[in-house]
Amino acid sequence: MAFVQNVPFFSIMISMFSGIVSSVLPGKAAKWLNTAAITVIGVMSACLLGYMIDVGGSYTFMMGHFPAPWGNEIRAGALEAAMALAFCVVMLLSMLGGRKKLDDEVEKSKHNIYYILTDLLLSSLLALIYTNDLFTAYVFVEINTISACGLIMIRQNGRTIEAAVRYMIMSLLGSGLLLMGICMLYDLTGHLLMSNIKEQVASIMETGTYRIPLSITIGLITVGLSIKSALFPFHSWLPDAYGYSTVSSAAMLSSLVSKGYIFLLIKIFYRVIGFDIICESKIINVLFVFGLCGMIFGSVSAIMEKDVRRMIAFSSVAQIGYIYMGFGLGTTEGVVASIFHILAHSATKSLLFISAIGLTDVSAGSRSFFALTGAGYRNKIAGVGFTVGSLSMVGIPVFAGFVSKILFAEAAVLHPNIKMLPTLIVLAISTILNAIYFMKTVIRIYVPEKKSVIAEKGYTTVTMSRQKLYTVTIILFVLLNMTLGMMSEPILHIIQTGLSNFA
Amino acid sequence: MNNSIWIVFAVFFPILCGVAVLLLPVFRERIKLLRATGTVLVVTAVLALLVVCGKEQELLLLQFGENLKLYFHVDGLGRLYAVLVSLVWVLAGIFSFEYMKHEQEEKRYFGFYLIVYGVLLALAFAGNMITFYVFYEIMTLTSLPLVLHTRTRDALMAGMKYLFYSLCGAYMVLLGIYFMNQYAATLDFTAGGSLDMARVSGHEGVLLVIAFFMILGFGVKAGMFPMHAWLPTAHPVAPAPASAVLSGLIVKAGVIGVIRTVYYVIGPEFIRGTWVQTVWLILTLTTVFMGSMLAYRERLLKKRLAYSTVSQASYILFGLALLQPQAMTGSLLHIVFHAIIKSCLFLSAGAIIYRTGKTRVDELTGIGKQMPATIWCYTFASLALVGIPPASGFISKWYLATGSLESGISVFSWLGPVVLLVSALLTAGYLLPITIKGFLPGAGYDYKSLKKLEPAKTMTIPLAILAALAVLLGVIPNPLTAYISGIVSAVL
Amino acid sequence: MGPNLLANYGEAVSAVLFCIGFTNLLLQNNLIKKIIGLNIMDSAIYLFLAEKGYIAGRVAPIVVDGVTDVEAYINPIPSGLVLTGIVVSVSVTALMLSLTVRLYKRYHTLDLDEISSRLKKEGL
Amino acid sequence: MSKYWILAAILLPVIGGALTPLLPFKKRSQMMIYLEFLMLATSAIVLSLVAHGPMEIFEVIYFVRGLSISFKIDGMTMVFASLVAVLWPLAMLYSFEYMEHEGHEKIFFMFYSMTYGVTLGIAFASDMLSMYFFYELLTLVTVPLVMHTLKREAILASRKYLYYSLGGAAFALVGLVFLLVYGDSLEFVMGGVLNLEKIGDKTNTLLLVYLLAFMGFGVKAAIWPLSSWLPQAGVAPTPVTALLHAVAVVKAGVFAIIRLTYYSFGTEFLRGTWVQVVVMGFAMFSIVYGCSRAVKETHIKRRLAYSTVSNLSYIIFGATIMTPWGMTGALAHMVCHAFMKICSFLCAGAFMHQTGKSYIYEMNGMGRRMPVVFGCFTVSALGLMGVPGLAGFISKWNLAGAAVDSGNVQAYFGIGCLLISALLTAIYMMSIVIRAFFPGKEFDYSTIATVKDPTWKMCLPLLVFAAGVIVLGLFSSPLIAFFRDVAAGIY
Repeated sequence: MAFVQNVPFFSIMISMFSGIVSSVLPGKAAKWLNTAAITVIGVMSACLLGYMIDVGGSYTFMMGHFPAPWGNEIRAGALEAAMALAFCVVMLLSMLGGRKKLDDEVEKSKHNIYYILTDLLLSSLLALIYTNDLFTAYVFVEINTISACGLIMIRQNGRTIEAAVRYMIMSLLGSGLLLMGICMLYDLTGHLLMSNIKEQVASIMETGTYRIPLSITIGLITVGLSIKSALFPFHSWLPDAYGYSTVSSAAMLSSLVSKGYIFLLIKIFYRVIGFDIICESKIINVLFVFGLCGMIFGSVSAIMEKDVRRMIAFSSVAQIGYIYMGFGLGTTEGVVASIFHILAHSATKSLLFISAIGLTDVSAGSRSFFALTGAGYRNKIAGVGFTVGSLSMVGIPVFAGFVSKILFAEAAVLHPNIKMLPTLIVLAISTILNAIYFMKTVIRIYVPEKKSVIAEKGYTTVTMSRQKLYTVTIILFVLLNMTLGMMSEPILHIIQTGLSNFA
Repeated sequence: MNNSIWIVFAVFFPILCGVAVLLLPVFRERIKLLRATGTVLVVTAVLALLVVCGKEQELLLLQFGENLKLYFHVDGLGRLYAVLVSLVWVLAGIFSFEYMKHEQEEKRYFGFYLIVYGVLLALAFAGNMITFYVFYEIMTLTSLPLVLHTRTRDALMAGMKYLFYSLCGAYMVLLGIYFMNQYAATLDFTAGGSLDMARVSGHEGVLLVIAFFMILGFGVKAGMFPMHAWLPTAHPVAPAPASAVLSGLIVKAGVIGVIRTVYYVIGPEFIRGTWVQTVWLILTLTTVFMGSMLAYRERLLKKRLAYSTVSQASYILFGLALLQPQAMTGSLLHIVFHAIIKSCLFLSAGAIIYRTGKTRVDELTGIGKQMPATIWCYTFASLALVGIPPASGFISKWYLATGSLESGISVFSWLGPVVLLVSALLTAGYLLPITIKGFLPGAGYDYKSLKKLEPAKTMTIPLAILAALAVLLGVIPNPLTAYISGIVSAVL
Repeated sequence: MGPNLLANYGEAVSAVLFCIGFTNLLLQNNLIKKIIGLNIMDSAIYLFLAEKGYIAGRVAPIVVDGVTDVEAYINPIPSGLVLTGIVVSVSVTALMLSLTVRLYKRYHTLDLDEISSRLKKEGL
Repeated sequence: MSKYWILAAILLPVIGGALTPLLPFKKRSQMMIYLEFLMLATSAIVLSLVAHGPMEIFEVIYFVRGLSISFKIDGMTMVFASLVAVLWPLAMLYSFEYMEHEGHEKIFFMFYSMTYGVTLGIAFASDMLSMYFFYELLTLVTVPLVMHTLKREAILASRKYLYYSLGGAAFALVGLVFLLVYGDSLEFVMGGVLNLEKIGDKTNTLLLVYLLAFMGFGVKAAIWPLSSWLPQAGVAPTPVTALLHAVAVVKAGVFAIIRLTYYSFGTEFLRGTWVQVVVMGFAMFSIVYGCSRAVKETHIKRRLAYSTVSNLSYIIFGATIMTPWGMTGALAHMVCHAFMKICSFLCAGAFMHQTGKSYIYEMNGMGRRMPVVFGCFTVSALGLMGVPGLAGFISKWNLAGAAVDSGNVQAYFGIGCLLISALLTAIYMMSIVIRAFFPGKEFDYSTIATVKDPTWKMCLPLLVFAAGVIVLGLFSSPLIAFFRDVAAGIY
């Protein structure tokens, strides 16, 4: 077995240990350690990706000395590697972009804790991506929840704590359901390793026994994970959690945490239950409907919202709606589109959060939509970043959003039955709604503010030279976005092959 | 040299001169202006006569798109109209030299006066529908300044009304032209119509509607019911000479349009006996009657004359609608006569206004004592219009009546003459009282305050000529009749 | 239906407990009660697992007096799962409690809606 | 001629424009010369490209299966590109004087010339996606021009414009995707690219999608009920309103519709279906709607904007006849209306610029003080009315001819709409002209004694366009012949 195949195991371990080590390090060291860890893992995943692409297929990696079906396993393929890479990149960029803000918002003593949490988050995400064992998945889901909750409340004020509590409660409900589902699945099949479960499920389907328990199980797992990934109508916790936590946390939560759960859901669909069975079960239509509702509702409440960060958070609700709509179509094209949208959205949304914070900072920290008047001139690079993000969200060609929109639409058109037209109409409408709130903001930030107002409100101006790191981050984000938008061909290829390996 | 080029001169010489008059500041001086106008008028008239007397000739001026060509072709009808135009135009022009003294901006007035002259000649010589339509539109636009010359509020309003009614008509015509372009072999005027029956077959229904629209469209200019309302508003507000030519000639442009459409493009055969003819007849008769009624009830002299124009023009249209040789002869005769008579009447009304400023009929008691010459001309013209033999109006009405009787169309063959008769009586009723009151003011009229208000020669002479013509053409109609029946026999 | 229910009453009970816990966690306003609900829910699941793992007439999979026959023991994996689950739920509970304490210190109430209304007043 | 010239033509104004604020101009005149040179150079390239004749596809960026940004030159391209290329430099010249007092003009000129490039991009686009791309881009670069004054209503207008256009594009995207799936390619091919085997029994769905896409592009073409952004966008400086909201942007919408109808879905597929009835109905209604609103409107620019609404629908009406002749008429009116409307808009702008007034009732007697401006205005007005001998008549002649020829009864009524709207046009244009030249007896000229014609920078474009209107009216035969070839798919 090739050396590079150890990457998944080690990447999980590295991040976890760097977390553990950070607990005894001072904040600064923890910061560097964290950065280094993310970078290293990113590089490793890149190597793995390259390797997997040219060998193709996927492999399992035995943890400990018990072979399947008793032991615990890791499984890696091109898609997993790509996901890991993407998550590392986005996380790194979000950390860099939010760093300055972090230093003001979180008191010194808490810094290393923050980095510990980040490391844990990363490790749990990687585990969710790689693991082949359902119960391990559950455990890491919980770890993920805990660290995410920590990331929210690291910035100490009433709002964040309350948000953390709400987040916690919702995700505990979710994980409770998930656990129950996993247990029932274990009960039905007697296995915890995905591949073995799948065989058993297949046989169950053949014999035709235990249909009801199986569908109940599917329901429990799906609902559990969709609660955790804030699918409409379970999104109530989301705006506060994303809106008030420190910016890096918001970026990571919106672009990584929920996506991790979604990816787990995809794995369960494909590798545990089998996608055709999922399609037969009615659950998929539920996802479809809720996805559509989410697309509309999220955008509408974003239009209503006057607080810019909450607005972006609500737009996340809409975007997650897109992703579930993609599943809901129940076709491979749909899932491919969803996975691409996971990438596109995590790249775009974190960019939006990071640049939004830049804009609010120069507007005397006021997050109100009206305070942003002319912010685009006061902090140019942030303005650019926000504009690019918005354009991508609205789906202008050469940006990431456009490709995923095309993919969704194409999937819808290819869809055999009735779901086609509603999907297309809702896509178009939600595009209009996106255009409304994002473009409103873009126009607003480029309408110059009166000198007098600037003076009295105490607005500041910040040049690029005074925020080098931030500038670099934004530029990298923009480049990432455009790469996704213009070189989507290979990425789509990876996704498709990965999915075929899943099945 | 190809003498068809004379057409171009005849048409564009007055137009260019008119533009020059408008633009060049030289003509601010009244005397220069008048000299220039006078000469241009005469020269143009001569040119026009040259063309008319010349042999049948045609000229393709400009091709702006396939089927879209400016093409002149002098035929009988054109000749007739051209002569008529030149005659009245020159006389009215001379009249207005004096008359326009009491209006401002004569420069603009004479400028447009000349332009319209050219345009009308072009209209007369037009050789195909497109050319006709082109100059028809231009006529509307260029005669507009004449209508709203005085720039008073109601003049402006009237101008607008005039513009929009005419355009409305013009566009109906245009609609027709679009279709003719598709269904007629050629848009050139060919006696007896040029519909390509092969293409038409199957679309008769549509084409009848279209034909009706075209008649109605030209009917607007001819003040045919239901599109007559502009006429009594627009004509009176213009300066008297302008209203004279408006009523005398520009109204006739509409009539010529109808003739061109029915007899030279669509062809009488196509609409004979269809609902189009019936409706058309009904409309014309209604107009005849209604026009004279309204005129009878009207108190303003010029407005009364305008209403009378409405009814008289429909005499002509009625004759045309019968699609019958005699009747058509009558119509063409009436075109000539009515042009002469009505301009004479308007001019005399103008003379009265010019000298006394009186516009209402009931103010005119004893006017005959003050300006006898004018009123005599007026009287002769009125008699002619009423149709007292041997004055001219009688001839045309005779032809119309006989034509209608011979046409053998069920009701109208007898209804027509009746209506004509009634309207003739009404005509007498609304024209003659002025003469009577004018000469016999009755007791109570104090001859002390009476003073001669006879206008200048430049005004009386044109009046006299027109009045004389109005009578004489009735006395010796034969050459004219012969000529016209030539035209008619070509198309029917 | 009936006999099945009686046959595996354990599962039935755990299902009922799970629902109770779930509803508590979802609907209670009082944070402490929510946490209790959470624990009920988790315990229900552990009960379910234990029930699954247990085979009548066998003992826990701990080697005593040299009996090494697999037939003697119950399935160990569920027990392992339960242990792991307990660890997780304990940690989660601890976190929730600490959050609750923080909130109580700030707002002197355990009612979540009350807290959010105060937050609105603070206008943070 | 090398294909890379196309790129040059598109990028030159974009980059050159983007540089405008950065370059260190000593005097305003230098900037003017620079910009004018830029425009002229671009136009020169474009015209020589067009003169050089059709050109094969060449691909610039490749996205995903079959999606790419690529250019080519065909008949439509020639028409639209050369139209734009002729108008732009003159409009630029005009705006130099107009913008003198509008403030932060560097930004304005930057976007103004960038728009040129993007519009050319639309013209040269060889397939649906490329066109869609530049179409979106056009929206984005023109928004700053609309909100240039930064007054409240300007911002509202620009927002509305943005929402409408982007929303419309979203619907157009649906059509694009369907073409991607049910067509052989996205490329523009005369007669359409739909693959009937693939469609099978989905015909009605595709027709519905065509309707969606039509309305999507119809937003920019200001078709009722999606037209309300256009009059509101009149708050922009006149050069913008004149060039973009009478020509570039709105014509881009029409251009897109023609592409969609004739080059993507194909007329064989659409002719005689219910969707043709629907779209033609929309066109006919907007024709009348626009005019009637224009009659009600008293603000000069808004009135002209409404007249644009109706005239654009003339073009769409021609397109929806879905015969070659219909397309000929559409193209003819596309060009003629461009000249007439830009002329009238620039006249209105000159009036506003010289007097600072902007309402019709304030125009009394201006005709005597500003003879050049109102002379040109009269010409364009008569042209719009369709007086024979001027541009408007020719295009209407072809439109109506096509309608009669098509034998489609609805189209007959369409002619009726054309004529009604011509009458209304007469009302709203001539009322201005009469007001300007016949202010009424009691009008006192001393009140506007100071008003006079603007300098040559403004007058020259006016005169050129007015002349253009006349020339198009009299000597249009070769042009029409060319359009006929384009419609026949020869180019």
